Amino acid sequence: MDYGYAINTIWVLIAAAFVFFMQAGFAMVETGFTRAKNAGNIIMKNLMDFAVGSLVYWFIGFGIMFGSDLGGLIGKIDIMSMGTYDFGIPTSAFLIFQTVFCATAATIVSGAMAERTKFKSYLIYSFFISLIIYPISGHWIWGGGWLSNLGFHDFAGSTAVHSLGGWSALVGAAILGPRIGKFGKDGKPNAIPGHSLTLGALGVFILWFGWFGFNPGSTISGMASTSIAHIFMTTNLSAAAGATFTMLITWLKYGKPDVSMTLNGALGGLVAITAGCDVVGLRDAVIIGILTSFVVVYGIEFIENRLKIDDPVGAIGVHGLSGAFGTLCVGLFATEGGLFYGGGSSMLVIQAIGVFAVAAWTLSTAYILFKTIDATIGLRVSEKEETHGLDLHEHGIDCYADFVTKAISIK
Amino acid sequence: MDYGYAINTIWVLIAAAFVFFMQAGFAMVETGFTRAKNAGNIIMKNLMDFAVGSLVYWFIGFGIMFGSDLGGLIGKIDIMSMGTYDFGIPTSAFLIFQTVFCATAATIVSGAMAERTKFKSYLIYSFFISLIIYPISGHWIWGGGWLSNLGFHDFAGSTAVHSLGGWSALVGAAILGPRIGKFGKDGKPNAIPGHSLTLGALGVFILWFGWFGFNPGSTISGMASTSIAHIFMTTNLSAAAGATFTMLITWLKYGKPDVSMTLNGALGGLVAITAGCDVVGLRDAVIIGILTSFVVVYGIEFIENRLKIDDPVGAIGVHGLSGAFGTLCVGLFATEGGLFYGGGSSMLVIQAIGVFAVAAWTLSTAYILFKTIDATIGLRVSEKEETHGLDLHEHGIDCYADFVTKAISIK
Amino acid sequence: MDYGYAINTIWVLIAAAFVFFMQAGFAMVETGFTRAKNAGNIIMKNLMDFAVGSLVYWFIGFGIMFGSDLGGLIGKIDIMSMGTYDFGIPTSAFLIFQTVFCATAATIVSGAMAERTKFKSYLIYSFFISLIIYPISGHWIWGGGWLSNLGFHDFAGSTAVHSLGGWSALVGAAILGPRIGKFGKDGKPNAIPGHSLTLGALGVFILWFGWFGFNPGSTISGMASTSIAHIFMTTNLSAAAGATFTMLITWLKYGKPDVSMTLNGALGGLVAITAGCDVVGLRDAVIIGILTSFVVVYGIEFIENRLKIDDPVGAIGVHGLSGAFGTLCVGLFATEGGLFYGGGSSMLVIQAIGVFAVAAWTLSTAYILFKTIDATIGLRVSEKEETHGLDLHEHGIDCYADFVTKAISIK
Amino acid sequence: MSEIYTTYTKVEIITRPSKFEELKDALVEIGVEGMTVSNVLGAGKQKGKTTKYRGADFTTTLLPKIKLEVVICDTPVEKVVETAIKICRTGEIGDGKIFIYTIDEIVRIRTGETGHAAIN
Amino acid sequence: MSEIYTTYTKVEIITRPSKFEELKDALVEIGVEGMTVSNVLGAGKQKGKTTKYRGADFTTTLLPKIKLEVVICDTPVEKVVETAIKICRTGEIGDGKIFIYTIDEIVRIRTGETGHAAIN
Amino acid sequence: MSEIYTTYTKVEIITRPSKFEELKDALVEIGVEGMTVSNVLGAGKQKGKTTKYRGADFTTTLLPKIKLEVVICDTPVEKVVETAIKICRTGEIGDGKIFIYTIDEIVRIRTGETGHAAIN
Ligand SMILES: Nc1ncnc2c1ncn2[C@@H]1O[C@H](COP(=O)(O)OP(=O)(O)O)[C@@H](O)[C@H]1O
Ligand SMILES: Nc1ncnc2c1ncn2[C@@H]1O[C@H](COP(=O)(O)OP(=O)(O)O)[C@@H](O)[C@H]1O
Ligand SMILES: Nc1ncnc2c1ncn2[C@@H]1O[C@H](COP(=O)(O)OP(=O)(O)O)[C@@H](O)[C@H]1O
Repeated sequence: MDYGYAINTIWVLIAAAFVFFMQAGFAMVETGFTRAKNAGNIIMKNLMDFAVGSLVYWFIGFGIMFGSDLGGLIGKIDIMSMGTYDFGIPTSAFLIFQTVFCATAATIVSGAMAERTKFKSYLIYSFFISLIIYPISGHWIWGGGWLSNLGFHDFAGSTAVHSLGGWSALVGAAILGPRIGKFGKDGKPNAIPGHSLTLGALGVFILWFGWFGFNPGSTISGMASTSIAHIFMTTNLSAAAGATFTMLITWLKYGKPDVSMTLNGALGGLVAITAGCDVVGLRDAVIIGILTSFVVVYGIEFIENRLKIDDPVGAIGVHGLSGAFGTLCVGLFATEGGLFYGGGSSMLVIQAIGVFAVAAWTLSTAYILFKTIDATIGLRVSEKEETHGLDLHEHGIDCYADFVTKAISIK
Repeated sequence: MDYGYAINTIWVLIAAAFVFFMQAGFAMVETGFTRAKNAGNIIMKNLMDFAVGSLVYWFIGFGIMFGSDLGGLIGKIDIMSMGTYDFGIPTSAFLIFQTVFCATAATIVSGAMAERTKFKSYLIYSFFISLIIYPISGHWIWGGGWLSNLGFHDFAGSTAVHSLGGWSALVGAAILGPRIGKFGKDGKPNAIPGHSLTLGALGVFILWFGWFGFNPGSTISGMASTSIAHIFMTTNLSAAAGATFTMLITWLKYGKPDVSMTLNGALGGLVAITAGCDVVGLRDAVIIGILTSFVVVYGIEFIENRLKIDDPVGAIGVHGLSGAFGTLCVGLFATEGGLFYGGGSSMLVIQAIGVFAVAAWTLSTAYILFKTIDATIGLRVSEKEETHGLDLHEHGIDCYADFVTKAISIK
Repeated sequence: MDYGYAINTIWVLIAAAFVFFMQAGFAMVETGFTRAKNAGNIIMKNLMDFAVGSLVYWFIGFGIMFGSDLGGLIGKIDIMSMGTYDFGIPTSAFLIFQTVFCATAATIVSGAMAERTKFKSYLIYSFFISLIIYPISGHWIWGGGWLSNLGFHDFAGSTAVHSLGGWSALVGAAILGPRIGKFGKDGKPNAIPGHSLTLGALGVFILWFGWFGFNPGSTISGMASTSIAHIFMTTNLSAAAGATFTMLITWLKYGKPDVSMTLNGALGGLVAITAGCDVVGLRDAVIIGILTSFVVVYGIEFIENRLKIDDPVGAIGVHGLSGAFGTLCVGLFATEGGLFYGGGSSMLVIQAIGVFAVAAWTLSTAYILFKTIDATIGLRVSEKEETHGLDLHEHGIDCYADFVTKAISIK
Repeated sequence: MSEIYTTYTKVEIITRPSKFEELKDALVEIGVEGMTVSNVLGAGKQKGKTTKYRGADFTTTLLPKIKLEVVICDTPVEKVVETAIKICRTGEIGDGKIFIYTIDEIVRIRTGETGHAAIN
Repeated sequence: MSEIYTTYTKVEIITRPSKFEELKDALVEIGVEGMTVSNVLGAGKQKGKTTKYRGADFTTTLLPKIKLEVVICDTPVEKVVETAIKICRTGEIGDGKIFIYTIDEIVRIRTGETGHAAIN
Repeated sequence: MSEIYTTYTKVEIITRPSKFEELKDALVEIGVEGMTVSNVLGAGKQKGKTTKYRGADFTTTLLPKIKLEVVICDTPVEKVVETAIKICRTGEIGDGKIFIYTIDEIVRIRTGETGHAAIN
């Protein structure tokens, strides 16, 4: 008993550290995929959504999410998380694990809104998503709310975390409008390449690493040996398949294997498997990864070409669409209850309800939040600030001030 | 028993790996905050203080620190750490954990002395700090020496590790003098921005991650579930508060939220909570983080503007001052024995004694060490070497030799 | 029993995550040590050899390596790894651990073949090394094959993983030929410096960190407290000694401590200790690290100056030569059975047999593989593609497209 | 070398980087066949600016500009100058300068053609 | 300043970066004493290219070139031009241009020498 | 264009990057109103250097220099040259060169002013 408690605790804590490290991954992906003139601003947004989110989630959010259930909709407020809970591990261990999850949801948005959002407005957004938007739907799914009662299965948060982040990103990016120069007069999107795919790739490796805490840590148990081992494998296979097939699709579609899209594909595979990593088989994990690669490529193109929404890092496709898709996949591939395993469609329907409920919740609250910010202090920087870069105007710095590079290294 | 032993061992070993990884964090922070022409030199110093420190600490240092106590001042020398000890885990596990701690103390200095210190001299410094300076005061605090007998509480080393590193940095940077161009003729400091705040931020994320080994690993027990979980939370909250409030202070003070100072603020919060992470409550962890943000901002300014000491990365403020401050905070906020919890001032006095004893020890031994180096082989590179960069003169390289960047990417 | 199973499982899984993270390390080392115009290509190769390798190894490779032994040479094929095994931990846990090992072997090659290999051809190579080359010799050593029956000791894979990768790299780089401009008309090698030693160093720190999963995780047991603790120490000491003495050698030899070679030296120390990390003493780990530093420096020089093989990152020396050397060292330094500990030469002979068997196997199969690729779709890009960079021609990108750096930051 | 010694004109436009794309298109429209561009730093009436970095002043005295060099033959200089002014003038200091030089000879490396033929 | 007002010549060679090393060596061989090189971007007959980035078109209208400036005095201009053509001609568009200017005066900073003496 | 065809002078100073700040301040002091600066690589008497990278020789044949272009009108050329020599001379090779050109016309984009008025 004592040993099991210790094993569970250290397991969850190590997983929490891994998930924390995903913040570095997001920071590198987002800064790498965007321009040098905004690098410091992105970094700062990533740092601050974690810092502010940590404080707010501890102060209020956690209670809303895990406090005793009120009507299936919300938990009882518990200022500074001082209540008594029983999670099979110390409350602080559970709390830190949930904190880093909350921060993951929050940080997804910064990428989609990169290079044009006011820093101040972003802080306010961070504050509210960690305070209330994430905890409420989180309560529905994991806190004993109505979706969990319905049997909605979102093991580690394809919907609770990633879709939620993705939908917020969608709303934010749509309200903000595209970056200057993103779309030509004819509406055709122009490429605005990032300043370091190398750092972007580093970020993806870090995220993949972090996912080995994100998914298997969500057992909240280090004693569930078979389960956590299985989750390691499904997570890895889906990511591998997502990356491989995204590469192949871009190769066929664009004539060359696209690096940054392939990086997105790996992340899409990770996001999609997150909901069902514990209940789908290894082969199905591969299939989910393969299918997600289509969601990523065509989804990102749809968002850009049809919706004309400018998402510099592909966050909406990777987190919103892949998250929703992966959650639905549980209804198809779950070895117990999935449509393809003779479980009928009831599970799929419940999964769809969950996906749509969270989408509706997030889209509407994020809409209100961003619109209110926009109407009051404004959401977007001035044209001049955007042209010169947010680093200069928002922070008074140049991230690479001394990078006296080999302007003229001829070779 | 057997299980507990295994749990404790893997816990400490994983924590040791995390703390090891902080070396990468220091390397990134220090190189990112300084100029490209010295990037290889900084990297090399970070690598070598770990490598040399690992050898020296195993060879002699460990015995001095943890060998049987001689008069409360020093441990019995134990060449190659071959003695028999009982730490509740295998001696090798304890030894590697202590090795990475020692390396942390050693590596702090390279940042403050960056961009102008001779490589050879730095190696000698590394050798002696790991051989003797760190182990001796470490013995006082953790090895059964006089401070531990007094009841001095420095759980994971705000003083034993960070202050010690910070004070050495102070002495080193003071003796070296400022970088060319750092202070104008009127004594006003000039900004010398680093070459990659992006890498600097990556370093801070890595350090924060590593701290989840540094602090909770210091229990030397994976069975202490409640305690390690609590430490995760206090560590994270203090860092979050440190970052958030440093950002706010710089915003008010300089008109814009300063990126690099905010990164320092997060680290300050981590350093400060290190001493008392196990004995202060969550709310007090936040308060400690907030107070530390003032220590960081005003401390760094004081060092630069008043003392006219040039510390390129803010190491003295972050490690020295925040470490000392955090150690004192234990005397105020400890839920058992702290001044604010009715424990009276005795604990605070003991904490102050510890802080000052270690400061006195470090300042004087580091002074002797650096002065001796200076008088013999010299501490500082020539003016020409400094101007051209240490990479060229000390290592014959250019760290970014091929970075044929878009000198002329016009957009 | 139950607890032990859980402890073993989480230990192996965490170690697997650490080893996975080594992919990021390889990516950073390889990209940092090569030119900016090929950065995206290297990144992509690193990502894809892991992704493709993960799929292939799960699909076929694992069975070949660990399926029931057929004549000491090969395991029984087990499509999609669905057989029943008993590794003392869940099969999935063992499988993921072996997957990341396989990927390590595969990824070593990309560095040596960097900057001139066709992407398509590299994918094919990745496919076959993970499918068959690695699993077969892996079976000999770890899967119950003839080398393991002989008593060959390669604890965590100096030979099974690193040498194998190194020999493949040797064959690949030799068949490819040197990069344009690598050797002058007089055959003298020219330096082609990489584009970011900073990222290269980050990669080395990440690899070192990952090795704390690679070596102690290979116990496949978290209960073996003394052993895993010991392995942490031997691993760290050998790396520290490798780095320190490589620095000293280059200092004496070239007049200055060479940064990139020292980074190689740290890796060489890690590779060499991998075979015997569990059976050599701490002092001998230091000695192995010291000796390896000579292997690294003189080995890399030999490959470049004598063999005229162009290995941009030093992979052949670091993985091939150091791996072989470290495996032989087991026969010398093993405290039980080693030549220097009175064990006679029998162990050394067996170690030599293993080293040569794997070398012969790898050199010949890699030769067939690369020659076949070369003869069919071609191994090397055109001269024009190489000159312009693989990023442009293979992927249509510029990794640093927006890095509008301070072309003219004058200071 | 071209038989009669005629001269050609180089127009050097130093202006804000943000104007570059538009300027380039406009020049192509009036018949400019080629151009060479580089990044430069400039000081003029516009004097740089001071920001704070970690609390210390950070003064940049030079501002990034682009230098666009166009060698012309048939296109009248006036037209190039007018176009540049039309596109690059914002009315704020820092709009930049145009310098006009004489060139003695032009050679196209690909063909060895000189003079007029070399840039058409 | 040098007593009699003579002029000197600057030959500016704009060509592919990959030709640089060879060109430099060839120029040194024919007696060129010094040179100054910079990275530029150019457009001419060669019009840039379009690649795909994440599925969207990415057009680069300018291509990287090097600009090599050689101020000469004794070496005949023809020789420099010939050498540049010999080395840099591939026959494909994008080989580059040579522009020739008159220079009024040359000073060597180290010694204060002017004119002819300043570059020999 | 300015009614009478007068010419202006461009002084191009190629020197060590480390001298830049001082040189700039000195030029401003003698009345130079603006300048344009770029990074270049140069070879002259100073021939580059060889270092070791991983044991192999690494030869840099070109050294980083800055090129400072000053177009002047009222300030006498001699003064600019003298100032540059005063500041940039170290006496060691690599101090750099000064090249002096004639410019035909100057235009200020912001106002359309030409000639003399354009740079004052
Ligand atoms: N005398 C000069 N010599 C060389 N370049 C100059 C000169 N004056 C201005 N410039 C260049 O022109 C740019 C714009 O000049 P500035 O004076 O700021 O604008 P404006 O012409 O609107 O007053 C400067 O940044 C510099 O690059
Ligand atoms: N009219 C011009 N003015 C200034 N630079 C030019 C001009 N025409 C060409 N160039 C430069 O010369 C380079 C080569 O020219 P391009 O027309 O592509 O080659 P080619 O001479 O073979 O037709 C261009 O990239 C540009 O830098
Ligand atoms: N003939 C030349 N043409 C163009 N630039 C030159 C010439 N000679 C020298 N330079 C430039 O001047 C710089 C300094 O020249 P160098 O000969 O090294 O110094 P010094 O004048 O002291 O002998 C060179 O690096 C190069 O940029």
